Amino acid sequence: MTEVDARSRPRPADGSDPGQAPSKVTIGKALNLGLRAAMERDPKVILMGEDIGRLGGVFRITDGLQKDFGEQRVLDTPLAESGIVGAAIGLAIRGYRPVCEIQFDGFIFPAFDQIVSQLAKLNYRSQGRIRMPVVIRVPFGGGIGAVEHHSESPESYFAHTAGLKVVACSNPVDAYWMIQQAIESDEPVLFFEPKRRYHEKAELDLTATPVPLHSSRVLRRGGTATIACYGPMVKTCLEAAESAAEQEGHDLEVIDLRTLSPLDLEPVHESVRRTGRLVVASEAPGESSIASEIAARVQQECFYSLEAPVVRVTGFDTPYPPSKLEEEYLPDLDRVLHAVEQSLGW
Amino acid sequence: MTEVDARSRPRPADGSDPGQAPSKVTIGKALNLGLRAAMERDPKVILMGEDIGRLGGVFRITDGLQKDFGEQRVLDTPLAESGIVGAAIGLAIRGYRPVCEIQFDGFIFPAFDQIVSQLAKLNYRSQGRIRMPVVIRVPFGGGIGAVEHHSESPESYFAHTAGLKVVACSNPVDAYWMIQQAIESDEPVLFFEPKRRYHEKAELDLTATPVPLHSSRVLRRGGTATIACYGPMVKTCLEAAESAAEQEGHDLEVIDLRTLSPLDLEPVHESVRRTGRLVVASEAPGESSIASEIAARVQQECFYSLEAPVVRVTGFDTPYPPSKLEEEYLPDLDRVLHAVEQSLGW
Amino acid sequence: MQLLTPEGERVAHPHFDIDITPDELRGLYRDMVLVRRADRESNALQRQGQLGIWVPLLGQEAAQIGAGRAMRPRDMAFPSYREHGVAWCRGIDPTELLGIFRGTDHGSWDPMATRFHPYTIVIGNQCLNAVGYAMGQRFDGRIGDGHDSADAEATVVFFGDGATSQGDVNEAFVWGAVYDAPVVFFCQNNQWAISEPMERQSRIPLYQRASGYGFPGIRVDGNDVLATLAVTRWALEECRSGNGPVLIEAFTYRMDAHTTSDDPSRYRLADELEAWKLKDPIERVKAYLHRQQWADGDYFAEVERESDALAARLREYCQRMPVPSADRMFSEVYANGSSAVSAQRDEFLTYLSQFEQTGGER
Amino acid sequence: MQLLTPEGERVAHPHFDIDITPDELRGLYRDMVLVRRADRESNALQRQGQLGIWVPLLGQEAAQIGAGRAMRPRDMAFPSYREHGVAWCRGIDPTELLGIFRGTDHGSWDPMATRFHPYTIVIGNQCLNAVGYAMGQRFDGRIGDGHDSADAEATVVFFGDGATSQGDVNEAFVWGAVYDAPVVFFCQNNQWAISEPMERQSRIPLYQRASGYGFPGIRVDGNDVLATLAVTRWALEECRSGNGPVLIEAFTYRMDAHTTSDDPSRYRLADELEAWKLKDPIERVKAYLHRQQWADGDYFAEVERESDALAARLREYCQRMPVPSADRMFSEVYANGSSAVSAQRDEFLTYLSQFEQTGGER
Ligand SMILES: Cc1ncc(C[n+]2csc(CCOP(=O)(O)OP(=O)(O)O)c2C)c(N)n1
Ligand SMILES: Cc1ncc(C[n+]2csc(CCOP(=O)(O)OP(=O)(O)O)c2C)c(N)n1
Ligand SMILES: [Mg+2]
Ligand SMILES: [Mg+2]
Repeated sequence: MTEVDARSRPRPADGSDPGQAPSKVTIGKALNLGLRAAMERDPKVILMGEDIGRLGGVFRITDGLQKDFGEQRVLDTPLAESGIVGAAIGLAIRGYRPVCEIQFDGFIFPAFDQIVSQLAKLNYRSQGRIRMPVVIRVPFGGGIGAVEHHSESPESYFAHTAGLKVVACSNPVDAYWMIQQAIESDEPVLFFEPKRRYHEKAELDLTATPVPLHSSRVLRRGGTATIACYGPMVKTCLEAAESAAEQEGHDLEVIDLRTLSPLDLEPVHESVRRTGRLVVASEAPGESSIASEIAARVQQECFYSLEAPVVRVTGFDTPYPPSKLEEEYLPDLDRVLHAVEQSLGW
Repeated sequence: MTEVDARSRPRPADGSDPGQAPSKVTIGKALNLGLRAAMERDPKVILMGEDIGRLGGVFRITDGLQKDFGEQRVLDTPLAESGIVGAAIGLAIRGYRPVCEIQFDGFIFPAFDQIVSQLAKLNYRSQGRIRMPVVIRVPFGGGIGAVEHHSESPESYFAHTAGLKVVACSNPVDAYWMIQQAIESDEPVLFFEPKRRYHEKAELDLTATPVPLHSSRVLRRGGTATIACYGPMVKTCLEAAESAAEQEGHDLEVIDLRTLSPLDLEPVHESVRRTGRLVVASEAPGESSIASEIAARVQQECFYSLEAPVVRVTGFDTPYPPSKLEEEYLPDLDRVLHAVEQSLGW
Repeated sequence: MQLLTPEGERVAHPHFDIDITPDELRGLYRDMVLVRRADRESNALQRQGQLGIWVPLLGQEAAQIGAGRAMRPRDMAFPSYREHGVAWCRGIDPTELLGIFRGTDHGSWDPMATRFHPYTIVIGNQCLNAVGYAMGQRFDGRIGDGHDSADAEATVVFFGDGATSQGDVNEAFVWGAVYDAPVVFFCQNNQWAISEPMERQSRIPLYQRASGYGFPGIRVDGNDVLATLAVTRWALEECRSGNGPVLIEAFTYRMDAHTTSDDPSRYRLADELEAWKLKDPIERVKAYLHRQQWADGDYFAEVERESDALAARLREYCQRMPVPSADRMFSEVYANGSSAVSAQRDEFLTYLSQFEQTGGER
Repeated sequence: MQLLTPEGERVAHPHFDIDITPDELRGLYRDMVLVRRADRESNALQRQGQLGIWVPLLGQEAAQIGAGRAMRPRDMAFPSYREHGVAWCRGIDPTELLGIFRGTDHGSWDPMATRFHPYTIVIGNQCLNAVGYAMGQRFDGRIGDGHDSADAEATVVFFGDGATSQGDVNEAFVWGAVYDAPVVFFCQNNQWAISEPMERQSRIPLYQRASGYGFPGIRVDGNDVLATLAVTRWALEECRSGNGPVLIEAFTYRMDAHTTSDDPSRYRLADELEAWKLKDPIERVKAYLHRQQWADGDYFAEVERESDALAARLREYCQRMPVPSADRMFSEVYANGSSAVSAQRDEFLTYLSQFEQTGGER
């Protein structure tokens, strides 16, 4: 919490001391601060969702916002996701900038029709006369020991849908900036939040200039092989890279994709041209997915550079399993390294 | 129409003479005959959808079936796609084998939640105690000069969904057999019908042994390059191959994928190992699609055989355009050949 | 609810009566004649191959003109795909509808300036969008006692009898009620959803659906322009003063096919059509205008001439409509563009230019 | 509708009265005590880290036992995720529920044999599935006058107050009505959808929703097991004789948190809970049994012992539950298998076996 925010709120909700040097915040808190900043900046920003008001959301991402901004700007909505997105579209037409929370990834499907048929297409259909500045926040992915439908990774459905932009944050700094950039853009943005990483902490420098929303980013430089990943897998892959460096002396480059549609693959191509090897890591089932798209494009763009086929390490093409099995289901450090070995062993 | 069918129905609906040698039928008629055969074989087979009864469906695929099988086996349902699939699931639990018609591709999205959360998962969730013998028929793709939402190619959404099988037919013979195989299987099958090809004709030999449902098929042998395609693109690609043979002396192998999930890529791999080159053709937007998946897998399986990257020729990553532009949007013979040239020119 | 019988006789109603001047009624008559003519001409254009498809409004003129004329400029309309009459009332020229059906665009009017949303084809979607818009009207303080009523606003959303079965429409009822949204749910029950009669959608009359959600529902003779006007005005006033939503079921009839691709002879009897012809929405106004001597032969002839001119203009316009250039496919996919789409556009335009250079046919 | 007051006094009702034997009432009492105990024990198991989450039924025992005991073996139930009491009535041992919350399975009972569908977590989905099943019951000739009533069947589907806002639930009302499906829509209005009070879902009492669709809706005191039993029996009889559907709103209260992950102190006042404690569903039956001298201290002690034993059994069972082996992930994804899934299974199991061979840690 820095002075900037401290000034407008006497008691920072993260309990830190106002006026101090930047302290560490979690991804959850960074999102909360980002939402608050966006709401302070623009009175047209409103939040909509189930239990986001009084309760502050089941993950507390909207904690305290209804109290401070009122019930008309933080709406506890009826239990109907098609309603949330459908009404958000209408509010956007009216000049609002709705930020919808879908409580869990598996509950976005009742809203699928409104997202695909209206939200994604209205800008095109109206030849730009109707803008759709709507953000849909989706806590996504597994790893929290939840019951069915609470651990899905549906991002590929939206990446396949023309007219939507899709992003995923992986750390507090990105979370803070990306949510504000998404809200500021005049486009519909599916905003995926790595729910099992909500409690990861990092220092938040509010004076820094954020990287553009639709750009990927090299988080670790290396020449042995490249790993492209996003969301919750970024931490896993960074740890894998550390481990590979320590144990095997491998020098892995790790790229956080950040933008899933459109993809920003330039840094990946550049990297693969150096390393000759790419591993794509994602929790989602691999079939006809974003990971497939990356493989398809990289094999085209880097055909002569690739020394091994692009290797995908993903969730299996099965329903998400009962949670006692999720450690097996989710690509972990070992499976990422195994994929790297596959690539190196080609 | 062969004697087999003629025996059970005095006046064949296609107007042909009973007792004659096999005559030509359209894809639409073949589907109608296939549905009829399935209904005659098993009284638990019921059809559900909007306007499929008295009207026979907007494409007349169910023509005459309500008249012959009654209102309880051919249901004109309320105008609600989630209802159609949701009720079909309940009927399947009760022991029925519902075949749902979604009137047009763009109207499957209201049913998306029931398909993804229930239909696809109930077999897994119940550990096989609840079977889901439900077929969802979807006339798909463009090229018929229709208004918005009537020309979509949503198959990749379902290929990405674990628990569903996804197939597409491309000709009358396949249409006739595949619909019956889909109905007979105890699994949920998304059955895509190439609507702009409904009127294509072929001879239907009812005594032939059909190829298995989940297998792809080489339709044209050749050694210059391989084209993998499905649904409405099959005709385009076969024509492209003929043209390439005549004009350029190229000898293209054309594979009809038929099964989109799971993919049956063995014949593709085998072919690419011979030709060294693959073009994947599909009407759907290419991003994070079935075409991406094929490219991703073939670059892995045939890494050392590929002499050029896998080239995709697909719809653009834009909403389907106003129909006056669809000839530009849809990959046509020239664009397929251009993709082949790209591959050959690598 | 009826104010004008099929025979053109004025009947009184205790709650919903309306004062109408000769001028106003002539205006409503003219509206109906002109939109019918535009509809018939467009239908003919489809038959001549000029349009890919047409969605006729024939028979629903009174419902649409009554509702459309009840709206004020500030009010917002969310149509389905058959609301050519409402479009007319929002100041949208019938030529602007043609692109959708010819395949050159998805609607060429400015939805913000006209306060007429683009046509929505996926059944029911627009109902939730309309409720959201109406919530915004409320959040903006455009309703309620405190506000100058000239500034007050409301929203009307149009949908069919078949649409009442869709989840979205029913969710819209929930949201409208819970947020006291100033929205009029205007259901044109034209008795058919393509080939399916009303009984496939509901056991009971549709206006009663509202009672399940706690707001008023009313059935009006949708072939009576006066009754529809009166009831919609009342409903809008309810909304503008903070008592929304309201459901109106305009009981009417689709006198033509569902679309030009449809063949109603497969599913409904000609008798039904004949019976409804006797309740024609235009004839009864004409009879009443005659009877009241509010219009004479000259007036009717003048409207006829005007509608001939409109038809001619439509015909001419349609044939001259340009095909959009290929780059339209790639424009306005996103407000801020997309690297992926731009790359595809560039590649495709380069590919196309090959053919131009070689003069080749594609 | 109430037959037993919170004070345990029996009141008469002109339409829905019920004859109940001492045995039956003791049985209902026992049911409620045991399911409450199983619920509390499971909740405790979650606190001890044995379950990932628990969804308490506390306070809703009467609604669930009343409904569950009104059902006959042939009837089918479609639960939401909180129907542990209904599960009990369908003969499902409370241990069989644990896997869902421990993360070892998605429900271990046989849905076909027990006629109790798997728990459904996506709000509202099960309502359409239930209507489809009930349509099948009708198609099979299991209802109506012509049929021997012992063979007659109906379906009960359970959902919450929040669920009434979902499109699927409202579509289920449409379908149920249009197909005269023998389905009882059993809504447990426990006043809260996580943190949201009923007012966020509806302007009017929920049982009135049915009137918008043309079938009967009735509110019953959901903390009164006799009233719930009587009303559900009546509704099932309506369905079995072909007059379905029926909507029942069981007015009750969620006395614990939404789930063990929830913190109700953030959104509701302790007073509310205190007020509802006075309407406890079990206490009133106990008082009535006492008053009627249908049960004595010995009986109550016996039930207590039984519930202690059940709790102990649950505890023990839970701790011994095996973790499924990795290949469960790949089994029964499809009825006929899938080449893709088999390949992934083989590859993964081979990969895993490396670690076993080397004795390595993953
Ligand atoms: C979600 C969806 N499903 C199916 C269709 C196909 N369809 C177009 S119009 C129509 C019937 C609509 O009936 P109704 O709501 O009564 O309106 P009307 O056409 O009579 O004006 C159908 C089924 C569609 N457009 N959208
Ligand atoms: C489609 C969907 N959206 C959101 C959720 C998350 N969720 C689980 S329970 C619940 C509240 C349900 O309230 P109600 O229907 O009243 O049932 P209760 O939990 O009170 O029994 C919510 C929002 C969900 N499970 N499914
Ligand atoms: Mg209609
Ligand atoms: Mg509740």
